[in-house]
Amino acid sequence: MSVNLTIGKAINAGLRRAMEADPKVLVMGEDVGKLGGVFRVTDQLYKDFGADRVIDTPLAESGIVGTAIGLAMRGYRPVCEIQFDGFFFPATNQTFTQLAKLRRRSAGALGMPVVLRIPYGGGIGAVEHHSESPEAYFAHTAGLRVITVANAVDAYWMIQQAIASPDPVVFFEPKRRYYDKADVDTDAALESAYPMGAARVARPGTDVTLLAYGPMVKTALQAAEADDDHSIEVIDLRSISPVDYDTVTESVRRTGRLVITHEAPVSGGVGAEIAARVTESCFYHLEAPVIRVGAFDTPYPQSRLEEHYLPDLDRVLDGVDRAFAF
Amino acid sequence: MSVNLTIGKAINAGLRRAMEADPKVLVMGEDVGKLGGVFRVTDQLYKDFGADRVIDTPLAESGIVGTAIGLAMRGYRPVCEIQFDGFFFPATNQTFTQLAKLRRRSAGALGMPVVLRIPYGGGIGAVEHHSESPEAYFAHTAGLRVITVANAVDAYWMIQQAIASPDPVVFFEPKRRYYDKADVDTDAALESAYPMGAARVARPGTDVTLLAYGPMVKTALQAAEADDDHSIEVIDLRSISPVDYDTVTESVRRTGRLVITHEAPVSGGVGAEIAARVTESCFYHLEAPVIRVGAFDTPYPQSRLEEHYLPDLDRVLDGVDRAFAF
Amino acid sequence: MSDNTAHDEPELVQLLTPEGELRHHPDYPLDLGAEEVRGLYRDLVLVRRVDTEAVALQRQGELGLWASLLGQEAAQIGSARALRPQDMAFPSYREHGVAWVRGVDPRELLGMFRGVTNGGWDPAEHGLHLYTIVIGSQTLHATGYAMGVQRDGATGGDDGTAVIVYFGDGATSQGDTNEAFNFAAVNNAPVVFFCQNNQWAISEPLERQSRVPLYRRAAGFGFPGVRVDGNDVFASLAVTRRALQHAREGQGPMLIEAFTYRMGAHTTNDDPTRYRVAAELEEWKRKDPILRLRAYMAANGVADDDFFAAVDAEADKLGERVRIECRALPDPDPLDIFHEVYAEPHAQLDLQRAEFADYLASFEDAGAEGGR
Amino acid sequence: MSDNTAHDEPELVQLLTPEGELRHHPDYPLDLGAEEVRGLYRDLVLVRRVDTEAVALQRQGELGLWASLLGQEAAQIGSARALRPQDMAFPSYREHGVAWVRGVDPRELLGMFRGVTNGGWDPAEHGLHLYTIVIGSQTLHATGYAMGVQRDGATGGDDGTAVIVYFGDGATSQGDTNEAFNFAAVNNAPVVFFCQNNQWAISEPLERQSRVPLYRRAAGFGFPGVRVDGNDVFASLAVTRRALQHAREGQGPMLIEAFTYRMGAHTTNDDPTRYRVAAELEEWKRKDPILRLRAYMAANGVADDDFFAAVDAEADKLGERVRIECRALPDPDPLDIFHEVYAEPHAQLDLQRAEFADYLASFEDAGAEGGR
Ligand SMILES: Cc1ncc(C[n+]2csc(CCOP(=O)(O)OP(=O)(O)O)c2C)c(N)n1
Ligand SMILES: Cc1ncc(C[n+]2csc(CCOP(=O)(O)OP(=O)(O)O)c2C)c(N)n1
Ligand SMILES: [Mg+2]
Ligand SMILES: [Mg+2]
Repeated sequence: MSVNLTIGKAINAGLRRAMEADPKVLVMGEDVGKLGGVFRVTDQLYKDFGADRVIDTPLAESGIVGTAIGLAMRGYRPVCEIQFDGFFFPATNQTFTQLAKLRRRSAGALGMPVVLRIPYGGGIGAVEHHSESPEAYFAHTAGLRVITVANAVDAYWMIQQAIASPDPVVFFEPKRRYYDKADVDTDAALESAYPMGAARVARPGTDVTLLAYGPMVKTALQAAEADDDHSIEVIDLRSISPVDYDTVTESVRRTGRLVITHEAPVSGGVGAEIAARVTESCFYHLEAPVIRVGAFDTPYPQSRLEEHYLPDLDRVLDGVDRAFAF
Repeated sequence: MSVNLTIGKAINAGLRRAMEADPKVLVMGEDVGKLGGVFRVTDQLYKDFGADRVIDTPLAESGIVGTAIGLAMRGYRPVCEIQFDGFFFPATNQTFTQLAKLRRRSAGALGMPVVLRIPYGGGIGAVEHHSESPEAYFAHTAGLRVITVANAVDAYWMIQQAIASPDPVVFFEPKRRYYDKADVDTDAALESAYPMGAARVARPGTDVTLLAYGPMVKTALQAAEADDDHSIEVIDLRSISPVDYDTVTESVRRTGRLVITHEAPVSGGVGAEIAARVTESCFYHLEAPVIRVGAFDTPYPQSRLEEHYLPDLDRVLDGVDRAFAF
Repeated sequence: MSDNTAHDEPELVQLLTPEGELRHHPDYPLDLGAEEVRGLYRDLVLVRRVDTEAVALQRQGELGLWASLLGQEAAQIGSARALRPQDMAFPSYREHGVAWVRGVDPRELLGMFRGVTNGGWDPAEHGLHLYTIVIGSQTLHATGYAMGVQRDGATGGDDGTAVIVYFGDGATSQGDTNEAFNFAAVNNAPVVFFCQNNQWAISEPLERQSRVPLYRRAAGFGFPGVRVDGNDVFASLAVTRRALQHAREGQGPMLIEAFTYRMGAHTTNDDPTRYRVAAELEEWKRKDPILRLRAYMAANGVADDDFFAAVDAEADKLGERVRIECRALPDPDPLDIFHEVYAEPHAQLDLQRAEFADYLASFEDAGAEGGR
Repeated sequence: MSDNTAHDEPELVQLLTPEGELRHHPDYPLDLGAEEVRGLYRDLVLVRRVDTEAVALQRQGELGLWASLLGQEAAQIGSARALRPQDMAFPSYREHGVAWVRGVDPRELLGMFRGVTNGGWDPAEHGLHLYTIVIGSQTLHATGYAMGVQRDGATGGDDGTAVIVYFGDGATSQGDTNEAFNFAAVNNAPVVFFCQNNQWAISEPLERQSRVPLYRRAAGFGFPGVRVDGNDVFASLAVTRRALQHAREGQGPMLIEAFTYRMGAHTTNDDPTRYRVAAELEEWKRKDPILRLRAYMAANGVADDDFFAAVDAEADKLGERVRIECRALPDPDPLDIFHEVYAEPHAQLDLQRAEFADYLASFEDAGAEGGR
């Protein structure tokens, strides 16, 4: 059955399907119960699965991730909602020193099938701490898988894949795209879905590879549309850790140019690693250095400045131009 | 007066001098008082400056950084000791969402002259969580300055510069090098010290630039010594944020090759950013892609494996060879 | 085994009943002149008006968000009026009443919720730190600040300095808040923890945050806790005054749980009908902090109709001013993004700023050309 | 105002005085057969021997570090002997006595401190989670696990499952520990918080961590707290048994503060002479957990000299085995670095592993060539 869903509703539907399929799947976080989450991503789950499986936790992110770890030890598969990107940080210790390491520490005796759902990114006119893009911190942390989605189809499938994964998965939700719609075939088998770890060519092109993920994929596609001078191939990265370098380098070897864009500050962002690695593996194919287009290396500004802070269509096109100016 | 000091003692002497010079300078953390810290870096300060200025805090890192922020608001200059790298993480929220942002938020009304001292890195045969190299997380966080030292001279001066800085400074101490000695002229004026933000050519060379910081500088110098085939220029980065790209690119333009080494896992490490940026600015000078030599993308292993995990002399030389294999 | 149920003290300190009757409390004597009472009333009405105005401005698209204080006016005005100039207050994001008392113009608050600033005022000038959004974080700042006050020798005696920090019922669950309780207790820091228990943390009722009344948390850390009727401005003032005095004199921290109610939505983004019943609100409307004070004043001749009318008129004017000034708040310069990230030069960022300035200029040039 | 000083319950539950005299306590009846008492004595002696041996092995360079349990044997053995097979225990890094009772071979502990593993045993097999070094973290794991037990319907009734989590006095200052108290209270989770207050957190005495006795923290979160003589194996057993029963039956969490003493250094890296006076240790030596039990047994005919001699001989044998097995612990294979980082393939890491394997092989080849 094909249903037209927003990204938010698609995640909701994916959560529901995972909960129906496996009674060990739990949803937990702040306001995920009756309210259905501040973005309504857990809407109606409380009503249908009850307070034991949809847990309104105390207001404490370390507690959320820490107890999720304990629940996982007892055989559950908790899906934690971190209300906003900027409120993840109290949970850093539990996520980085415990969740990410327990499988290896225990030589595999302890599985950690925990999902952290984090609505991320800016562009919604919010007050401070509601617009962060912290994915690089996670990508630099061994033991975690880090994924993000750019459309409702991926949203529906990848949340289910994340829940099914025996590894801890950080699932970044592009909050300013929550209302973007697509047709989703909700009847297909989970096994038939496009692999969680794979990148996808979102739009083929021949002159330059434009790599984006999450909320920037839409902007990248718009850039490809808008640029009459160059044929831009857009790659939707989808998985931030691991990165699907096969898809990326195949493209770069064809186009000879790579532009990477993300909302996070450029320095030390995910683009840095990809640039470094692609440069190493495609050294003789690159006609220009890898160009990165991201936010500035400052705290996320007051919302009236965010359109200047975030890379937008113009800045992305400017980046493409720079890639050709070499 | 020139004194032969270990890195640990040099930091101690620097702390003492800063405390003597400014009554607002405080030292705080776990066991920094009578014990003088588990590495004795605050040795005797409690005795000489008393419990009001050398504060044995409760065992809570978020509390340490959070109260340091409050002390800074009241005009103090707290120097916080985080006992080990792996125990920083409970303080992530206070450091990333508060300490790093308060100056900009307040349009400069609030200064945050707070220093976080973090002994970091492996190679000491420790149990879990005592050998981490988390510097990339900090370098990706706008509003912080991040520095590290490789010798006692820098240790003595840079801790004082960090304390004098009106910005929050994360001061990484290479714990496995704490006992390395050098002659320090402890009488010179602080103003005459080499700038905190500048990199330094630790050993000149002509064929390849080998960039290291903190504990890896010694290994890099050994590599330069050991390599009879190439003339290796070793750069001691010293400042991780900002990076002194003038010094780095000047060197790379001369040598045409860059190898970066750090103890942290390669992916998303500080080397990624430097590689990306140097490639952009030296694209036509590079004879080979930037080669990075770091730890593997795994949790820090049990200590009996750390010699395999950490980049050592052989791995660094292997990296240099790879830079020439292109 | 320590007992967690039996407590022989009265649960709620109240000096003014919902009906506007004065009650005496032996521990919290309060002797206010008519002028002072009228001042409190004025505060309550004016901050409520600012709040109503701000909610309307948000609906009109002038603000990105607003967190309403509706129902919590007495807790905020009462506690803030207990402060002295030398004291320092640390708000969360809902303390518009406290900001008012500390002389922060409503414009500054609106600026933050409009998104033209991330803060606004100079904390030192007003004795009020900036709003803090990450729940609980400010409790540690306040505790550290209070440790600084101790080190300055500014406690002890009547003219000592005290610190107060505001947070919600939800915030008591955060690790930071509990660490702050403990740091304050261990250091005997002069800080008053003022928890506005408005019964809700967004959609979660108190019982999802705590198994027992919040004021009891304090005893577990070794300092006194007290529950006050947060809709009673007299009680809020008296209890806070005593707690501040306790801190000021060097006797250490205290926790005040102001029992109140969030009469509005969590913020303008929120829809409370999804999680709470209307009857609850109706019940709390009968405990409205302004009505009871007005009833008391009218019944006891503290003020006449002219006074009430004058305050309403002042509120109207204030509302209008707020409306106009909010709309007039200028957007910041794009280069403000880089302003005061660091106090001293930072090569990479300075370069980014320069490049961005050029980039912006390129549009202006293009625009200028296009205009020719 | 809630009172933080008056408490009418006895401060310390004690069933066996330092002199070895039995005391009756109405709330904590304990009826042990002679066999059981001898078993407890044997446990105490054997774990102390393992500990002594480990300290020696560290001195000889066989271990990287060791955290001695010296002085805390009764708290650990007493509490762990109260557990049932279905229960789950979460240790910190010093619970060698608990590990012993849960059937984890000392070899496994030594392996971690030697650096050949980061963990060792299978937590499910032993009902004992791995050691946790980051202070306080395990309190939340235990609470979450207990929430899982609830969801499994495994509480209520006598054969329910209970969870216990061990931590130190210092750990009570961490945000995580307080969040765990609160999550457990709010959820009524079947978890016993067992705090070994050994008076020191490395060099910091209790008064740097808390202004009041630690067991009182519990009441602030709404559950019972009790202080037990942690050097009294009977009291530790009886109090823990009752707390576990409380949890098992679905009555929620309890906090036990086992009042004890760290007779050794914090770890083998530590030098306690820098921060504490010798007299303190002397005083606590008189409260030694083993001596008092032995005195009781001897005085009451629970065991004779043969028994004591047999236990000592067993301890000698155990010590020797530990020594030999520790030295024989094989170093892990270098490729173990990559083992079980992820459950499923991870392209970048798999490549790193392959490259590293090649790199290692290149040395072997070189070595082999050199050998020819
Ligand atoms: C660390 C953190 N987590 C989550 C949030 C999102 N959030 C904003 S307000 C709020 C509820 C706060 O409740 P309470 O402390 O009772 O204060 P109130 O809003 O009722 O005044 C939440 C969960 C946040 N701001 N910070
Ligand atoms: C989060 C964290 N911070 C600091 C440390 C370093 N550290 C190890 S043990 C210890 C003291 C612990 O004291 P306590 O909780 O009383 O336990 P004890 O060692 O006395 O058994 C400290 C500070 C740590 N392991 N984890
Ligand atoms: Mg509330
Ligand atoms: Mg202790």
